[in-house]
Amino acid sequence: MLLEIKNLHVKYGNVEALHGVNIQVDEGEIVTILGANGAGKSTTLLAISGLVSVTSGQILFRGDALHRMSADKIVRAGITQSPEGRRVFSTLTVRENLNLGAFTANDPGRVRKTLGWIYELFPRLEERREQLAGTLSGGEQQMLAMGRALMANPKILLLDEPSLGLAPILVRTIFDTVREINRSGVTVILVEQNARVALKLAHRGYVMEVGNIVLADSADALLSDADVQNAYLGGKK
Amino acid sequence: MEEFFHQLTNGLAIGGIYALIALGYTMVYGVLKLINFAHGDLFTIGAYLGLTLLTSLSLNQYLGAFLGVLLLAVMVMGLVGIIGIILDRAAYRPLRQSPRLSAVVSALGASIFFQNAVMLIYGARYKFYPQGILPRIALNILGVDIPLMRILILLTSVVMMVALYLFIQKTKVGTAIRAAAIDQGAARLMGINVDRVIMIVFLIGPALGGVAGLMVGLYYGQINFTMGWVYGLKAFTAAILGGIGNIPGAMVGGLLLGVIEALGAAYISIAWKDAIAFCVLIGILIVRPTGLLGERVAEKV
Amino acid sequence: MSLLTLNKLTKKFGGLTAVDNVSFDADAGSVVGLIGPNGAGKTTVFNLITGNYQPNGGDIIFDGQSVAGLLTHKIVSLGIARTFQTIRLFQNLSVLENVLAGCHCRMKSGIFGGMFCTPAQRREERDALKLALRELEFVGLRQDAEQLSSNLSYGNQRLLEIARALATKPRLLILDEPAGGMNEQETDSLIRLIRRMRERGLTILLIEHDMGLVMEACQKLVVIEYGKKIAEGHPEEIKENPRVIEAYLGTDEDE
Amino acid sequence: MQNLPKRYIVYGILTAVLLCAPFFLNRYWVDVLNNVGLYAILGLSLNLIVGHTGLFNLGHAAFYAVGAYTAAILNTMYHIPILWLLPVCGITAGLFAGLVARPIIHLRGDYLCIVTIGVGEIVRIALINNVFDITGGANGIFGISRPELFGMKIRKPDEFFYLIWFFVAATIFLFHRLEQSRFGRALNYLREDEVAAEGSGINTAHYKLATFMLGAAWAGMAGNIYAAKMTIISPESFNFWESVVMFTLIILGGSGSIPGVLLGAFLLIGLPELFRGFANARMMIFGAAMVAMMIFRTQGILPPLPRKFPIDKIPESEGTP
Amino acid sequence: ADTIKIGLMAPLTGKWANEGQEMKQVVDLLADELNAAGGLLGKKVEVISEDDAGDPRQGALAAQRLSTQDVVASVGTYGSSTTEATQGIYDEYEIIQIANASTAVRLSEKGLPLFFRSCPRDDEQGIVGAKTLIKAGYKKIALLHDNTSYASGLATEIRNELEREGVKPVFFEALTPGEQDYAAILTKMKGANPDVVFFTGYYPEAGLMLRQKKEMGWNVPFMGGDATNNPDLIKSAGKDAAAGYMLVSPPVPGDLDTPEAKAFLDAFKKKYTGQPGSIWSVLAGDGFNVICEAIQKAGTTDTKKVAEYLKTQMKDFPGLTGKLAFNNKGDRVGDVYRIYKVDAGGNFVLQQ
Ligand SMILES: Nc1ncnc2c1ncn2[C@@H]1O[C@H](COP(=O)(O)OP(=O)(O)OP(=O)(O)O)[C@@H](O)[C@H]1O
Ligand SMILES: Nc1ncnc2c1ncn2[C@@H]1O[C@H](COP(=O)(O)OP(=O)(O)OP(=O)(O)O)[C@@H](O)[C@H]1O
Ligand SMILES: CC(C)C[C@H](N)C(=O)O
Ligand SMILES: [Mg+2]
Ligand SMILES: [Mg+2]
Repeated sequence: MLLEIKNLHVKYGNVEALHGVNIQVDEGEIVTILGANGAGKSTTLLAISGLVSVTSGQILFRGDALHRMSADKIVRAGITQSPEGRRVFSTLTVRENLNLGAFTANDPGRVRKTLGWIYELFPRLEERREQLAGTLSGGEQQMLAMGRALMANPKILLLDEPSLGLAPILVRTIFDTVREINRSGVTVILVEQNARVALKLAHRGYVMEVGNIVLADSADALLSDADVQNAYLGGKK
Repeated sequence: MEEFFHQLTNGLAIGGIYALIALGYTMVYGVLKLINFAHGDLFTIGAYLGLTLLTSLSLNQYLGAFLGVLLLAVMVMGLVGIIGIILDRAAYRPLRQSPRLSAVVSALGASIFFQNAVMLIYGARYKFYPQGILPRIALNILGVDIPLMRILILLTSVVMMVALYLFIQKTKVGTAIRAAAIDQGAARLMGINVDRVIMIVFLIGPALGGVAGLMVGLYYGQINFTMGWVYGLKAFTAAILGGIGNIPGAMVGGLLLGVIEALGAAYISIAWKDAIAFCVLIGILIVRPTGLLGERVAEKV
Repeated sequence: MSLLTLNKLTKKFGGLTAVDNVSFDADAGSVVGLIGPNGAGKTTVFNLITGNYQPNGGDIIFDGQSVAGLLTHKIVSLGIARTFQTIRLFQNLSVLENVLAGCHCRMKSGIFGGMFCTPAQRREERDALKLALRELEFVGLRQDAEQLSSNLSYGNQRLLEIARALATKPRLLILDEPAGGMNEQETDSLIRLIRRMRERGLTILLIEHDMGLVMEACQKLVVIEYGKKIAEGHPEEIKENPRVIEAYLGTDEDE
Repeated sequence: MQNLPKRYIVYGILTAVLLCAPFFLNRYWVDVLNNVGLYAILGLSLNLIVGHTGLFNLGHAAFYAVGAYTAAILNTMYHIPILWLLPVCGITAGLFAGLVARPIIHLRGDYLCIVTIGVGEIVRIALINNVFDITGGANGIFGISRPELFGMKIRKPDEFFYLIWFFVAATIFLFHRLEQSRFGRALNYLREDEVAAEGSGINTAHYKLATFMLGAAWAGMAGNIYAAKMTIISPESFNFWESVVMFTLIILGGSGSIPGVLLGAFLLIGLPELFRGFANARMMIFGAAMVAMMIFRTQGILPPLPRKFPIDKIPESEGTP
Repeated sequence: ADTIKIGLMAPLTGKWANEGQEMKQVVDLLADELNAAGGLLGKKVEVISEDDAGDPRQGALAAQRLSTQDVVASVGTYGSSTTEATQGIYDEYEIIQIANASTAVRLSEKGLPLFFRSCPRDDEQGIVGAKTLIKAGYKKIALLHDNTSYASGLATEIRNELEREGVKPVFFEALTPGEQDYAAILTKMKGANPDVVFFTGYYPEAGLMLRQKKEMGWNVPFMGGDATNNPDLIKSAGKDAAAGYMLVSPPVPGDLDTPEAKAFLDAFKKKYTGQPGSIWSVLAGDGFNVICEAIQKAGTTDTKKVAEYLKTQMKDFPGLTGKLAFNNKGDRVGDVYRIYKVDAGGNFVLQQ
């Protein structure tokens, strides 16, 4: 087991957003988390990255207690995230943003190589490498957020709605990329509104409802599950 | 012409002090978007601590004037830096998630606290640095006698500015500082230890203020527990003038403010010099709303 | 009859021409979609129409009158309202107050009316409240009127933005990626909402990457790439346009 | 909903206690209350600008000064009864604010802050330097006559108490209504998000200027009362520190909230008086208390309550609007 | 009550906190001595001190506070503008006020029956200052003040006096107090090429200017008013730079040679170590003493009678700063002003 979330509770102020979430991720998997708006998907990812504090429960990464580590240590351990809302460094240039993605890396050669690969993946970013990230278009920022998360060559990549605001052609590129990096050994946890695509890509999926996991199964099983179809796949199509 | 040049040097000298204090202001502001109104009082504390250390350790007697003062400066910087960190822990950190103006009020409270604490500890009377710690030589430049100390102050702030600029722009910690300044959450996601970044900022910023206090004490000789308020305000003005959060901006703003004051006093009116300086500031901001060197703004609708 | 006409509109950012000689028009009562790859300049076109940016060239004619270069609030009062690509609600205010913001430009009372509660002012307040609640009802958020807007779910926040825009009594409504972040169910109800708005006589101009929505909701599509218009026409035509497929849609290898 | 009446009962009792204060407090404490009242007016006026509109103004003392000096000059030179000058003071301060704010109103956050500080300082320096030869320089203006109301001269603290607190009450009444109106909401919109406000059809530049002028006008009227109370005014009474106090009491009490501002005025003006026993450590303790209160209640002690609307009175409709 | 209450209004905090705190020390000491010697009219004297923070509004509050505590008289305060803000209050409550350092002329020109001061007035100082300047033969005189109400008033008095004698100052401007760098001002003043500079402001600025002027290599003589009468001036300027500085002032504490003064200085030294730095605090002591004396002699705490005694019957009261008596306006009579010069050793040396 690479990552194990046990009975995770998270509170915002006095309101509990997660009421005991259990998720397991094996090495080399793509796991997707589905759920309606406000179900707690992003909160789960933020908890893994150490950006929200855990009220109770455990998050174990190869047996290490992530929930007691500070956010920067978690990144150093090899878990990066392309967060909801992109959160690019708006007054830094595209290149500076990407370099920050590799903040924890200490092999300059490898960093350069990764950068080249990201520019290949998103030529637009290379075109705009000196532009301030805040002035990029919505979709361009999304590319940057993803590229930035990849710069650290993570072991686990957390993607929170990576296709948001992307043109159809790019959505495909993104998912192809996810598949590709997964094949190269990176474990991926994917949160997506576009449930159909996500399930096609993922090995396994979890369904969340108001802070609880209500379903967990293989992606294929979920795709054909009637409830899931009604709730997240817009009925039969 | 000679008078003009003389006034220019007067302005640059005082501007050098403004710049040095403004650097610390700008650093803290850059990361926390907090106007640290207590910064001026950290400057005061630097001046008082400098005096205490100077008279109690007599470093200059054992080490000679320059080395002694250098060591003194390092000690003052360290101590004031530590006070800065404590200040952050106690007064600012609990307010990180709250409205910005709440932190401003906390800063004002801290300022009142420091100012009166200094008064309680050292008394309300003026305090005086012993004379002749550093040799009082004047250099004759273009027919004007310029005291060595003034050149030293100016030089120190330029050196500090360049060092700080390189540190922020070129080093890894500097990059982390810049990232944390924009979005602390995102910075964490990059693996940056934001708490440590803030601690470093609160070490460097106040340390710069403290060393400015020491220099003011050494040069002007006379210190007082309320002096930080005036200097703090001037430094804040300087930082804004240059574009707050911008390190070379603080330098440019500080020097410019000093020069405007000196020339305003010389050629318009002494009594109106602060008003003149503010008028120039307002004029500049009308034309350049984010200061001379400006902030990087990237707001997209 | 066209309500909005863009005429050779151009916008440059430094060396970059984000919108390059774009012309098209939107007929009154129609739904027009603006699509194109990321960074093509779609949002920029919207920002030009609503006065957030000033064009470097060309003209924008709304209802026979040029609106290029006018201030945003002026344009809103002429009858153009918008939503934003990244949601921009008044986070710390209630849902109802957010919609009342839209009512603002159709109201008149000022400082003294407010301080002294003149009868005219009270009447006006009441009417505004009525209108705001009706619009909330229209988008289906009336029961949340007293909630803090930031407590709404993402999809509902988008709907609230629409309600706020509707409260300005616009004739042209501009929606920037209204379905972004919505799941398929929510998207479906958004399509129904767009249809109902059209039935109210509104003209709608929208940007969207969700092709399902675009195909169902729009009567006409305008495609831009690198700031230039590359195609314009009926959705079915556009779908088959090889240039659009290459630049934007991509080929479906999966299905 | 249910605790609404309870809140009003508390307010009612507090008001009654306050009204009787001069009967059981000595003159010194009544005078302290007068100062509290004065700062409450100033705080409420600044609250429009800082609390509601979110403009960072640290130079409010300038407008206060303009009002006070207008009153003092016209009263001592032309012997116009000082309370008659109330509207004049408001108008001059408001116009002055309009004049200076116009070119700078577009500045963001801290840039606006330093400019308002600058305006405050420029005004103070101008007063000290006896600008136009009418401000009396550093001495200020003395010999301002006492106000007269219904043939009664007001001179004792108890008498001022009712004058000042009547003014406070009127201010609360009017500003409360303003908060609930279109104007008040518009200010909040532009505090929350200027771009969205403009995009919703609100003329943000206009409202910023209007709130500045209104707040300044009110401070100007407070200046009039101050001049009447002190009978002597000098530039030092309008220094930067005054602006800081006004600003602080708002944030401490609860930015944008009328009860908050009132409480802030009580705390900020009253507390140092209570600490008098600590002699030299007084202000140090006060500074620490400021920090502690801010940490304890980061949104201010009484943050504003959400607005209420008579939603229930409006029936759900049938069709489309 | 079984005590007689005397108020002390002083800037215990704020810019002039050092002056105020010393005022309190002096008055407390005198009260202790008095009580040890049996008190007043058989009762103990109680000193109630209130802080005016050197600020008019705070001063008004302090005055209200004292008034409600039934003090017979209030000693203080330092700044004229603060005193002015409190005059009406004391007048209303019929409390005697005796200012110790508020030298502005108009304070005693209002005809308030219970207002006194133990310090001299600025017009007197202006005359002495101008005379000294002229006697020394200076023709090109620069006048500099600091825009406080005291200093600008004094500067104007001197200018008027000089102009009456046909001398027009070559320079007349104000600096901003509380700063540390006055090089720009000195440079500008140097451009006017005066024979002498008379600075009417306070000692911290004077000290800094002396030092900076020396550093600039400009050796014009400097003179100042009584606000520079403070030993800290020497510390600030340094002995070298201060040497030759002249000032117009009531005598410094160390020059008080009456037996009363000597005894007082000894007692002060014993209690607080060191000498009082400021003459103004000693004048507060005189204020306290004359009030007590008047109460004792008038045999009552009725303020009207006490004031009456002070104005008509008190003659040559042996105060700490010399003989005291008051005229009908409540001003101290007799010339108090002296000329001092700083010698090479940094001492204030009384001239003539
Ligand atoms: N910063 C916050 N403060 C308070 N409550 C929050 C915060 N962030 C999220 N919540 C609440 O926590 C719950 C879970 O939110 P979360 O963002 O994790 O949902 P999600 O599944 O990612 O939804 P979406 O599809 O809208 O992104 C929601 O009820 C939300 O309102
Ligand atoms: N203020 C600006 N400064 C510089 N470049 C800008 C600015 N605003 C936009 N751009 C650039 O202009 C181009 C068009 O941006 P725009 O936001 O209009 O794209 P878009 O078509 O809406 O894309 P998306 O679908 O990703 O939202 C982008 O490449 C963007 O980087
Ligand atoms: C010389 C000073 C004691 C004068 C005093 N500050 C005043 O205002 O009158
Ligand atoms: Mg989410
Ligand atoms: Mg866009």
